[in-house]
Amino acid sequence: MASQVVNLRVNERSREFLAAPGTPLLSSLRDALGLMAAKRGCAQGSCGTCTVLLDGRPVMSCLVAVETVDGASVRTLEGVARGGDLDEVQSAFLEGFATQCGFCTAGMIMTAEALLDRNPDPTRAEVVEAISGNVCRCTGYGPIVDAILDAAARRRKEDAAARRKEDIAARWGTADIAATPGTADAAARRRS
Amino acid sequence: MITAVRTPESVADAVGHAAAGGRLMGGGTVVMAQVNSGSLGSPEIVSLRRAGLGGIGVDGALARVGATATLTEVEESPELAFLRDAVRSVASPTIRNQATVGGNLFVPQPYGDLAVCLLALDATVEVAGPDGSRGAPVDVVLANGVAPGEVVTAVRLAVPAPGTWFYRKAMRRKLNSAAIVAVAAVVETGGGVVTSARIALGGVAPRPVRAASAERVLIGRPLETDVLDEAGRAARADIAPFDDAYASAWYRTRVLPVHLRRAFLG
Amino acid sequence: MRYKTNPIDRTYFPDEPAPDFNVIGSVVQRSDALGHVTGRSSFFEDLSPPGLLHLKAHRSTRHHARLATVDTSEALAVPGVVRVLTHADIPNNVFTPLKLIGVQPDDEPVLAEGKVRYLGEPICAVVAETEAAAQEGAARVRVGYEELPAVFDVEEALAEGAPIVNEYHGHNYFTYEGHHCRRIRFGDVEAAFAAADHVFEWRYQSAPIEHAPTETTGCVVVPQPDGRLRIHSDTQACFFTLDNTALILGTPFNRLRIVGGTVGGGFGGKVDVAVEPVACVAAMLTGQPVKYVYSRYEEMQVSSPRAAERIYIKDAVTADGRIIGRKITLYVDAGAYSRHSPYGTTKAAAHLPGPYSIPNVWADCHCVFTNRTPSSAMRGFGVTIGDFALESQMDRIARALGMDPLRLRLRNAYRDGDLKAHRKVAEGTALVEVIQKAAEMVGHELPEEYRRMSSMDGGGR
Amino acid sequence: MARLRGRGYASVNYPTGMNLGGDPSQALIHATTTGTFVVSLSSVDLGQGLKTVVAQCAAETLGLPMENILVDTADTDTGPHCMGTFASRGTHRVGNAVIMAAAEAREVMLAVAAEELEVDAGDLETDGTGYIQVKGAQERRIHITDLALAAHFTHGRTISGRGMFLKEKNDPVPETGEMDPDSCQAHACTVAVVEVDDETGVVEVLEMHNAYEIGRALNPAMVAQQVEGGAWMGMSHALFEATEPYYPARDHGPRDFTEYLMPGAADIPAYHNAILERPAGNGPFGAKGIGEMTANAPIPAIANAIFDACGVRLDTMPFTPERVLRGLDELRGYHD
Repeated sequence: MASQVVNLRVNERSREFLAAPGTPLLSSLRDALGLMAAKRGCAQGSCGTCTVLLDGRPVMSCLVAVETVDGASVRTLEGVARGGDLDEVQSAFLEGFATQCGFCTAGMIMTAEALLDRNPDPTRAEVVEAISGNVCRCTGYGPIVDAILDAAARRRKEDAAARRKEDIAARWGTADIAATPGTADAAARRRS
Repeated sequence: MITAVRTPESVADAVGHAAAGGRLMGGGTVVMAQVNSGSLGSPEIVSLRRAGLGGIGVDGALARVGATATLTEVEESPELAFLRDAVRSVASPTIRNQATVGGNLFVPQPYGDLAVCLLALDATVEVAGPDGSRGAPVDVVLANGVAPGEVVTAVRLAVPAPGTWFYRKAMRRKLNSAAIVAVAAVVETGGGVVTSARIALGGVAPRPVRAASAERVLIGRPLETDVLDEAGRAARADIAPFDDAYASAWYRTRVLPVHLRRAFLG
Repeated sequence: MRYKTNPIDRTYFPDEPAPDFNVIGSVVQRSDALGHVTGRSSFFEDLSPPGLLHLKAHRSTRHHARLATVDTSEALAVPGVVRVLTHADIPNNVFTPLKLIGVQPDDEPVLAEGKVRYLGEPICAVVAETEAAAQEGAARVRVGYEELPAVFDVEEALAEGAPIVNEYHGHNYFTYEGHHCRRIRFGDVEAAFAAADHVFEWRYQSAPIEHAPTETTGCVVVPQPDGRLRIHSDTQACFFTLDNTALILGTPFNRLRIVGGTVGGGFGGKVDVAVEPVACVAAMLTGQPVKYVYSRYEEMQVSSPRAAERIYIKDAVTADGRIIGRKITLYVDAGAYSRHSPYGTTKAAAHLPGPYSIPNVWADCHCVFTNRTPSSAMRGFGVTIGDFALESQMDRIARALGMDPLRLRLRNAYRDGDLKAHRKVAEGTALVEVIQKAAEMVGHELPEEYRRMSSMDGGGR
Repeated sequence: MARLRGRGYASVNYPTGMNLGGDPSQALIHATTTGTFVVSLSSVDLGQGLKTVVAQCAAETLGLPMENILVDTADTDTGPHCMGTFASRGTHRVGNAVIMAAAEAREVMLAVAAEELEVDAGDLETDGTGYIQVKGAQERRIHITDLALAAHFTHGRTISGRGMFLKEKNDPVPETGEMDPDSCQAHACTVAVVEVDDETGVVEVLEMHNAYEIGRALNPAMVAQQVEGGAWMGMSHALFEATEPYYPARDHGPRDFTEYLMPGAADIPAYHNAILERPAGNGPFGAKGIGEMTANAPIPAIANAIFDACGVRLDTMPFTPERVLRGLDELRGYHD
């Protein structure tokens, strides 16, 4: 059977491409769409470097036959930073020295994004469990767990600030919202 | 090389493709790994993702879990909360978003911990084939698989009464590791002694096995250390342990009684 | 502060005050981190040139065998397969790891010729338009083997009548300037045993260990308009790869260009030249870009691991805890080919007898060939397993003497000015101080005499 | 059942630089028209942070801020030779080469500045923020951007420098092993605290205390990365890793990360680390190579802690539950 046309919504953009039978989502992202953040570390689902969000859930994209998820929505690390601004997870990894060789980083960050989307205030144990399918050979994991907890704290703080602004806006109008672009957007984006 | 991936939208179509020789795929955690290493051994894949086999339904104490329900869905099901610890002992949350209940029945040991639970629960496997549907005892499916062209569509199980469910999995690491020994059991007691017992073991044979010898030891006796140790030693008659990258057959045999006891007494 | 740092304790070296630097000693953000957290860092496999071909190896399924037949016809018939390379296609079919600095041996073919010496040794390289076709082609190469006896244990390999692993050497050990092992001879170890109050001898063993970088070994070779080859690689050593590849290809060195430097973990596993030569041959023969990247299985089982070692240590010890003689017999399991194991074995010898001043030291360090995946460099090359043995030995001696294990170490620790077993005078030593610091960290009480010890000025011994 | 606790010690040293030397690395530095200094290398960053640390070496030597340094590396067409990233040589060799190149470039920079400011070059200093100024008369200064422009367009001078570090190759004496193998030695002492499950042989590492002597901590956050990641790898080697679990039998070799076990985030101990600095005379700002050493002491420290906990001497790596339990069984005279 010949290659098939597959449609995906990738990082909030509709993308259409061809996939040969049995092509993993990872290969389509990298080879057909040029999205290179997700890595191939094992192609067996054992390392987590290829983790992306499929309809909001983290998956090992090497194990997803792309033809079977036609129409799905996919989020990769390329879709995390908005307008050039790092999000809280990225900032926490950067400032927390949670990267060394960087090969596991995309998978770690996407796993963390999914966790924090569902659980804004995770315990350390919950973070540890969330990344238990992601291998890092450099850091010993400690700085990565710390960074994810830090990201959660940053995001909660930012969301709280955004909510306060929204409350004020609801009561007093939107004048001060315009003066602080981004914060309300960020919170609204995640709650949507 | 793969020449086709079918994504049938009905069970009938899935059965048709399977009967034509296609390799069935649930979440892809096993099949796609083989595709990627070039070792699948079949040119055609039949994905069950859109065949309408998802979902978890609970009616009183009876649950029907669709074959393509993911392990995450089981983990998040309030009615199946008793299985949560067992499911969380399987791989990582990311893999659990993909791996399916039906697929878990066909995973070779020392993986397939949910299948060990289903064996202890005496689950019934719903199977659709060219000649219609049938229900098969899970032990038969675990031992013999299903016929070519048949598709597992769901698993039915009875939620055990409170306090009768026991599960323990010994691993090399705390998370995301295969079974050295997995113990799943439904054991009822009355008057301080065991009145019925179904104990299933993982990690100690190529397929999940019933620890019938251990069950016999327990009946009529209290769930106490000495009794459980005796049962654990007896269970060695029920296993066919193997060496692998995680542990030797010797080690699995050696610690089986320890973990059997700890499944009940912690 | 969101990042971790560790406290610097300056009390142990009071003559080395906190320096007055502008940038050094400060926390500076990693220059590569922004690329990593945005996914924009470019690793070699993030390159996808048009017309890219994929290369997969057909590998030996035997530990030791003569190759009777190699039939590539079925592989060539797989749709998408462009070419199947054998040893005959490799201009100089031998790895020459350190030829340019005058170090031999050249004992390993790029693709197997006549014989295979370990499970997984590459025999053919299948080049195809897709990765799946290359895999399928590699699976369809038919090899007829005449099985040979194999040897897996280092001491069995050295015994009389053992199967010869690698004819290049003629025996199962690497020869060091006429010696069957790398030797250390310092003082008179037998006299030390005669004079000792106690003699302790124990054996230690390790198994091969994989570097397990999250990114596997690989390269993408892109032919250039000027006829050169641009090699995108995750090598740990660009010129090392360039030079060795050129020697194998028989091309002028400046025909090749290596581009690398963003590597998904190395730990020593990407020092050996492994994939680039075959990929370059494929690119030259096809005129197209070629990618050769190890699967995770290949990385785990075929790429060089850290060598297994077997170590016997025999110590002469006085009643008050001075080690006056240490005799070590060390076997490095090199696997089927040398790679960097002869170097690692010498490095192991240089490390003996550990960070202690022992007046009589005798060591024989054997680099042994067996029918397993060749081992090579890994983080702590030549030292890691030795340290396991040496420091286990120290613990056992302390217990046998009923002595505090840290005091035993402090008593024997090397100091500035001590002559090491390889006859270099020690300088800049700090073993005493790290022991004292560790004791302080865990509340392990040391008597005044031991707390006053120092690596300098005679050391308070 | 009992969980038996024990504490074990190990102290080690580790050589910096390719064994026996003979391993050169080079650096070239030049200034752009606007005063950015490009450090050209062919050295590889494996994730340990070489690119960052050599930029620090260049900035420190030039007396300029980090923002003025670019590192361009790992292209054999544009970078001068480097032997490679191994043997704890990167920071030491490449760092020294960069310092040498930067020192030469600094000399030119100050010479041009001397002409611009009409003073003697010896009277000039850098302020670390981008200015070259007259000592004691800080208002007489020129910014590196202006200086580089002047060097290019007025003076026709290349602000550049070359550096190469080589420890000459040494050959061991075959009879005795006499040799000069290293450039310097770093040091570590690890104290591991473990718990052993006496029924299963499972070992859990609870705490690791590490004291490291590393010459100079060039970037303390990256030192913390190296020491924690290294200690983790040592623990991983100790308890889990083998490509041949039944060595010397060749069976059941792990094929992927599912089978090749390493501790996960759930299995890591509490780390307590401290750094000592005894600068090496030949190291860049005194630094020694530490990336390899950090993985070594944890292994025997854990072996010794297991013995302390339960009396079983593990003389074979890795220290699997099976090996521990066989030892316990032997001690207890247990047969079943």
